[in-house]
Amino acid sequence: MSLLETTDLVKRYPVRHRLTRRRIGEVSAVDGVSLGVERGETLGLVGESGCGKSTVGRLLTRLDTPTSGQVRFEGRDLGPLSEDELRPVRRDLQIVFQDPFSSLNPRHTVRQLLSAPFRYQGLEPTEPVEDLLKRVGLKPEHASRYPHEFSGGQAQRIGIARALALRPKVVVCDEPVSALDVSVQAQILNLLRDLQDELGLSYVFIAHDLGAVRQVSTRVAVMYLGVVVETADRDALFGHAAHPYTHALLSAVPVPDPDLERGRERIVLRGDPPSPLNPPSGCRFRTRCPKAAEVCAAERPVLREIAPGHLVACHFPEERTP
Amino acid sequence: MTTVAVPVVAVPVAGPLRRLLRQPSAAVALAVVVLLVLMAVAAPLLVWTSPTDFDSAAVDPALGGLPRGALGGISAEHPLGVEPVSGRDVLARIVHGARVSLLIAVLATAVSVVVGTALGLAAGFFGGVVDAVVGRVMDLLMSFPSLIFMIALISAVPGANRELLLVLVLGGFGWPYVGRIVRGQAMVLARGEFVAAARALGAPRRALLLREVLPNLTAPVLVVATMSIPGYIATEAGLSFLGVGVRPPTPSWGQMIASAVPWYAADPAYFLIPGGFLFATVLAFNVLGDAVRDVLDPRSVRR
Amino acid sequence: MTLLSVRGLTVEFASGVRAVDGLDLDVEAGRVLGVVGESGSGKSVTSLAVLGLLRDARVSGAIEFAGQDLLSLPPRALRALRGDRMAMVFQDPLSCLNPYYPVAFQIAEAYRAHRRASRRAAHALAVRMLERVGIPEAERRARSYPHEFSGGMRQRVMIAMALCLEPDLLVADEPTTALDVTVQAQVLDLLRDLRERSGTAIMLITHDMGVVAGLADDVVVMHGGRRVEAGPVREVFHSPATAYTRGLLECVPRVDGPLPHRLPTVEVP
Amino acid sequence: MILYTARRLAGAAGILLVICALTFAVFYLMPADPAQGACGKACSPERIAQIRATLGLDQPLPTQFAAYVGGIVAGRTYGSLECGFPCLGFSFQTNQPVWDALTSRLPTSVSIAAGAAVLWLLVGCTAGVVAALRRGTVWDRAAMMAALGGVSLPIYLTALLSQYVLVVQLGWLPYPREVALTDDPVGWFQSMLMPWCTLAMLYAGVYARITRSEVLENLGRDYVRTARAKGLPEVTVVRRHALRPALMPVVTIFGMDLGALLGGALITESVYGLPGVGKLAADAINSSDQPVILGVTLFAAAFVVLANVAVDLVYALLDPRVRTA
Amino acid sequence: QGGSGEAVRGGTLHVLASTDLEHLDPARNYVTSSQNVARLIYRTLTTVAPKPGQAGGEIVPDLATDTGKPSDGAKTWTFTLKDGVKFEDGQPITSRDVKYGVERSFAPDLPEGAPYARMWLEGGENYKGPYENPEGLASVQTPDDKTIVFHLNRPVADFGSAASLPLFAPVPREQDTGVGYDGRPVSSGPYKIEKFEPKKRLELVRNVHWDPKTDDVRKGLPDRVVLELNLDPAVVDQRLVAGQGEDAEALAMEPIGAATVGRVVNDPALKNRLVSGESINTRFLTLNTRRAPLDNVKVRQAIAYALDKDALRTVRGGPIAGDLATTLLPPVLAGYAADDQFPSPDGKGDVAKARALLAEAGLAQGFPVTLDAPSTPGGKAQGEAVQAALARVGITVTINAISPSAFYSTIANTAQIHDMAIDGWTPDWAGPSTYLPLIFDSRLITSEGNNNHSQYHSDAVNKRLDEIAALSDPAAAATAYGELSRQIARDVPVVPFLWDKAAILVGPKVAGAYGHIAYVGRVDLATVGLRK
Ligand SMILES: Nc1ncnc2c1ncn2[C@@H]1O[C@H](COP(=O)(O)OP(=O)(O)OP(=O)(O)O)[C@@H](O)[C@H]1O
Ligand SMILES: Nc1ncnc2c1ncn2[C@@H]1O[C@H](COP(=O)(O)OP(=O)(O)OP(=O)(O)O)[C@@H](O)[C@H]1O
Ligand SMILES: [Mg+2]
Ligand SMILES: [Mg+2]
Ligand code: NI
Repeated sequence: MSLLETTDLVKRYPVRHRLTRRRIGEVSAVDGVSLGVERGETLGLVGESGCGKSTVGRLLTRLDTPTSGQVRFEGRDLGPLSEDELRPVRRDLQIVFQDPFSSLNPRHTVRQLLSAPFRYQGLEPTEPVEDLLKRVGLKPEHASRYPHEFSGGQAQRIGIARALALRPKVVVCDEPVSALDVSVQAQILNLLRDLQDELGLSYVFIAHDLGAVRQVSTRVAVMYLGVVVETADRDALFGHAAHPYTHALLSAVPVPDPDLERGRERIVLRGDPPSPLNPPSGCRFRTRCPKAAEVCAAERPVLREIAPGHLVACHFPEERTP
Repeated sequence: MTTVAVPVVAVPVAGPLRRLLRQPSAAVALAVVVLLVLMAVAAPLLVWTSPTDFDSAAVDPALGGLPRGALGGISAEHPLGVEPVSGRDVLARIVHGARVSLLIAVLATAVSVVVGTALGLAAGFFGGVVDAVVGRVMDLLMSFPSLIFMIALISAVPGANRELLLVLVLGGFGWPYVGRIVRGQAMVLARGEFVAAARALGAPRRALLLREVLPNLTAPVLVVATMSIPGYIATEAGLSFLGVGVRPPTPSWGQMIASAVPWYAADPAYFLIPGGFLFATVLAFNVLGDAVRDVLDPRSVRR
Repeated sequence: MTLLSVRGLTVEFASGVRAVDGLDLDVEAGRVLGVVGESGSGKSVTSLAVLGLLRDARVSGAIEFAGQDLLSLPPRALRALRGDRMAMVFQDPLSCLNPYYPVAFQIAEAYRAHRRASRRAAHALAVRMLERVGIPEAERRARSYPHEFSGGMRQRVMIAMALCLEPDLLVADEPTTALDVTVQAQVLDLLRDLRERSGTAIMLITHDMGVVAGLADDVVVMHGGRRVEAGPVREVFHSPATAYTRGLLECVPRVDGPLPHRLPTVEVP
Repeated sequence: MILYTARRLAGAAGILLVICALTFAVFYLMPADPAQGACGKACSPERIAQIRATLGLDQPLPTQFAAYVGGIVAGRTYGSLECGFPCLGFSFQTNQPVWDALTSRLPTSVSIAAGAAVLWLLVGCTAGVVAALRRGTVWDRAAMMAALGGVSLPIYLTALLSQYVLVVQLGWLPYPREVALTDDPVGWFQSMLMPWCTLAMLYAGVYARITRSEVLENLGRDYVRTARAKGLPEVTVVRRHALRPALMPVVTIFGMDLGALLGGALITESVYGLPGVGKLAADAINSSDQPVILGVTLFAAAFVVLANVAVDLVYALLDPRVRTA
Repeated sequence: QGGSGEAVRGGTLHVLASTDLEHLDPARNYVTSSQNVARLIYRTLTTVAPKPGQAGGEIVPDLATDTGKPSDGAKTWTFTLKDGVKFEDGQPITSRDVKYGVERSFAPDLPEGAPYARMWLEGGENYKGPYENPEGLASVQTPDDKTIVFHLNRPVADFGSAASLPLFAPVPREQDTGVGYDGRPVSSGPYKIEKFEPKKRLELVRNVHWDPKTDDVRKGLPDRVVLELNLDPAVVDQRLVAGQGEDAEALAMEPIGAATVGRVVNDPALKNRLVSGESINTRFLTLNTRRAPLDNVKVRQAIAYALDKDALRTVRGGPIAGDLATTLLPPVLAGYAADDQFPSPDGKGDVAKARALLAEAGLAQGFPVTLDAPSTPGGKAQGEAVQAALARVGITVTINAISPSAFYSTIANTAQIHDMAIDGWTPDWAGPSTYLPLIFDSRLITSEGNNNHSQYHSDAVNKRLDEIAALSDPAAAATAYGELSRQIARDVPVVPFLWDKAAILVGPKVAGAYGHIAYVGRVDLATVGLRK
């Protein structure tokens, strides 16, 4: 049993006309995602913009209710729980957002922000605000400041401190470094790693930056247009990607080495990701896939295990070259 | 390791009031408003003449009650002249009228702000049915030809306390304008990440509304509040002008201007004086409201 | 031949912020200069200064473009150069396109600002440009509005607009930052291709060392409005002269190569 | 789109129905008894009762309301009296169907509203654009101060003052009176000039401020920078890329203001004594002519509600993002 | 006075009115200003003489050859129509048309008119007008086209005067449009309606079928008469003061406002254009005799002393607006006898006497009352004047402002009238018979539509009223009414404060204008014309 897992998670959002407010369709943001996070591991979730990563993150923390499918935490289905019943669960299940400034209430001081978890849970603070600040590398005297008085990296540290205040078991990090400068990114990635070592946390690490995912994850899931197309251990994925999309993705990331970068064999995909408003039939990647065949339009590929712990949803996966 | 902490820029955040006073026009406007408020509060101490006492010696019945003397009967006894026909002291009426105008405007603003914030917050935060219902009510109220309806409504209940009725009617028709702004803001805030973060921490709804969203509404609410006071002053005066304001002999600026209408050619001072006061007051509040918005509204700061 | 030469460029804003502080850089004709640096290092301000698009700012130093000193040029003459001999592509293609006009109109507008052409001819040119930047069904899509395009397509439109007068210099400020990696790869390919075909010099501003590595011939590293390091790409990347540049290169987690337990962080010069 | 328009119109009708009901209820609360009013100086109780029956005032309120709404849709009768479609009631004080009273006064209101609207749009938008382009200069400050002043001037004050100065003191203009444009264009213009200016002064300030802030906001937009980077002349940049988008909110507010104004510029018409819809309302309120007040309220509300619908549709036509969404 | 020079035929006369014409339908026309206008359009059996001053009170024949022949102890009245009288379409006017006009005043659809036909005609209580009872009213007989006979249920000495009321105008049955007739009554007088927009404008043009030879009253001088209605009173004054353009040929319907008085009085040219007309109207403060403490006659007398009549007159424009009233009947009305039971210097009130009377009544410390006043600016100003005057003796007055159109019906409702009301009375013709009996007879008090606003009750007064009504000599009756009014005044059901005068401004080209007492001092429109 995984610590946190999902089965066939589906989330659709209605789409309304801008003027008439009529429902003109549905975005299928997440369409049948099954994932699992084990104790102490970091699951990386990558994919392009709009593929449903954040939606998965919100569903995992029950900030959104799934259209169908299950989210189970320690074996308990979170679906039918009311907000009051969820409250104790939330102690173990926290989230860190992308934009540190918009995730911190600008009207609250750091002290208020960091004591809110205890207040909302109706608990006595177990850890002074000063200690929390120290843990994430900030100074105790920062407690009386407001968020706008911090830099982006510092603010993100506050967000992390808040998520950790209740000593959760799982933290969902939704693009925690995307909004930050490269140098600060490294600091935050290091901090996350340190905290994991210290507290034995599990992370769900959402990012579109493959390098960052590789840096922190133990396992990685690749999403495309609402579905997971490939999951594998980090090394397996970065070493032997089996899905054509994963391949393309990896080859598209520019490498900061002029010789390597110029000499590299590149797979440049055609076109843009299709709209999740009416996703293609069958395999969702087929419209851009260099290997697409007739079967891809007709049949939706399911996740198959091609090697232990390596699952791919493709009719024509790459051969695993050892 | 060699991490360099990014230096935190100490932004010199001057207090909003200081920033406000740095604009000369706003400082003047604030001074005018403070003076007016003082004048209204201290009305009985300021002028000894009663605003309702007739002074038949100050007017000439043979000339139809025209004030004796130049400029509407300005004299040592009546520094701003007298009302034609009755000879009542204009200064006394102006000063007492300020009380009525300001009190009604402030209370009406309070009503519209409280109702508008509460309903706008609920609509923006909860969305769905609440939003639909509140939205409809706001649409409805804003579609009313409110001036006509207000007059009809006020004349429909002749026995009621006029001041209270005015406050309720003005506030009742005014809250949708607050509500609309609050609703929009609340909607954005409710979808914002810090609210999601609070939810993830298990915050009950009440806390989300009152602790997370509400404090972030103070700036826009304060802005609409200051911006709506002059509107209410003008509307109250307008209603008094149309004869449905406060009941005589309680003085009110609108009433004074209304009763000056037949006299505008014979005794122009009689409409220019209360008119000037009304204009100055509304202008001062408008300038002030503008400045408050500049200071508090991030949109205008950004430019 | 040096197409653009910037010497001692200093930009100071009314608020007292000195965004660029004595910057020197050169763009050679037909070559790509990468300008890298962290956020706030003054990259965008530099590019705007070059095109004379800064308002409310004091600009000093010298900017020489094809032998003309841009800073002393009268506004009319500068405007005549802008869009014609030097063009610009910005970071966010959605906000940079006017939502009220069809894309072809906006391209044709750029053309008609500098060349006498009938509406019809300008439109035809716009369609040709759209085809050239790889927009399928260009004839039909020409009449669409920006919001009907995807991010990558919009950036192609911006590039088409910049290139319709075949400028000598293209200033591209983070042209791929707002795009997904797969789309970024397409746009970078397009830029590479265009340069090879037209020989336009490019000043490519980015914070992504990988993008510079892939496209630029020369590189300037900026920090705090100053030049930290400059030189041919290969030289700078293989043997960075400053710890700052090295830090920038190493602090980015890569998809290849060794995996450190902790990432090195940048040291500010 | 057609369906949407139909739905909006139905919604508008719904709002009007509610407004109608509320107004109706308020009149029911009014102490003035229309039957007593209609009965006049010498009136016996029996006669009042007779009149009450003729007017249907003895019926329960819902029945009266149903009869009223029915009258709007299909016309009705009061005793021996015919009140044809659309019957907004019948004034027993003027012996006129309310609809006729309204339509006979509409031309005056339209004259006032249309002329004032043209004036304030011209003045307000121009001042706003100039202020935005010359931001921070004396021009800007003067325009914005003037705008605030205009907004702060109560309309009856402006009206009285202008009448005192222009008519009484200087004699440059005649007293405003009702003149049909077709009868005497010069007289019409002379009569309307003051009301136009009075109204325009109030609104121009609002429009100047909106235009200024919108133009400023748009001038700061990225696409304006793009336009400049293209080397477009500044005039084109401003006109095409800053002004055009800035006009959208102006159009929205204009539609609503005009809608509200067509329902009668109550104070303006009263002060100048021009027999428009607003004066009709003011007189009706003064004489407690309830059917007329009810009718004017509905009529004015209809303009506002329809203006709302129209504004949304125009918005859809002007904004490609909405049009094709 | 009234514009110099000779009035000649032709031109367009403009009438600037700040009020509306309430009704033009003869069955409903019961307001003096509408009656003044209606005299241009239709003729009645008799009418008032076209003369200034008290002479205007005289009743003269109009459609009829005389002012009516009474018989059967004044219970039967016979009128004969003149020859050659025609409607605007050329049809001759017959006695049936007059009968039909009278019958229409019974129709419930046509309320508001004078009540005399309904009160006096035999069988009137069961008759519902020609729409419901087309067979007609038997007590009005038309033996031939020229003769009309009225059978009354009581002797009425001045039925001939009543016959001057509009309900005695002819209405052709075929052209009766019911309620719609109000907008377009058929003309029998010198002018017919060309265009009528209620509350806006009435345009009259010549009725070519009116034969001046049949009419000794109307002159019919202007070719057209245009009334602009519902104007702002201040604007009317300003326009006439300026007197330019069309306004040179205009006259005001209403007296000048207080604000214009100063201007006119100080300018000889303007003063020359001022027409001052006496009026049969008396203004008074009604005291509700049924409400404590006003049920105490001492309190009412105290109020009579305390009232500042001069202030009230100043509100209305000062001395130009009339004389301070000391009696109920004004001097221009037959039966007037000089008297002043509550004298005070300059009419400003006698506070000491008032206080003494209040002390006698045990109310030395004063008391609160509510005053009903019309919500017009004038009404409110009068209210405030009463308020200020009574405050001097400790009476605190709350003003209850009532919309002008609802004002009289409100104070005519015994449940709705408060302690006091700004009030007044204009008799229906220039005689006292429609004065005291209508407003002080306690037997006529009804819950709604009551004219005895003070709800004054005195058996002695009732008895005396019956005795006077039985007198067949109008002159003797007038004297008796005058004496009775002194008796009533002692009980103070009302405090008269002003005998109205109307100061009316006319344009420089207007000639032959004089104020008619029956039209409460307004310019007699039937005779006014323009100069060359
Ligand atoms: N509340 C919502 N209402 C409607 N559509 C939504 C909503 N939230 C997300 N979507 C849509 O669902 C899809 C997936 O969105 P999501 O935010 O999960 O993507 P993402 O992978 O996190 O993208 P990014 O990298 O840009 O953050 C998108 O097409 C988005 O437009
Ligand atoms: N209009 C302006 N007024 C004042 N300061 C400005 C203005 N524009 C830019 N700056 C400041 O100039 C500095 C450089 O900004 P610039 O936009 O050039 O950075 P950048 O290198 O492009 O960063 P990024 O990677 O975030 O785009 C920053 O500190 C910024 O705050
Ligand atoms: Mg996301
Ligand atoms: Mg930049
Ligand atoms: Ni270290």
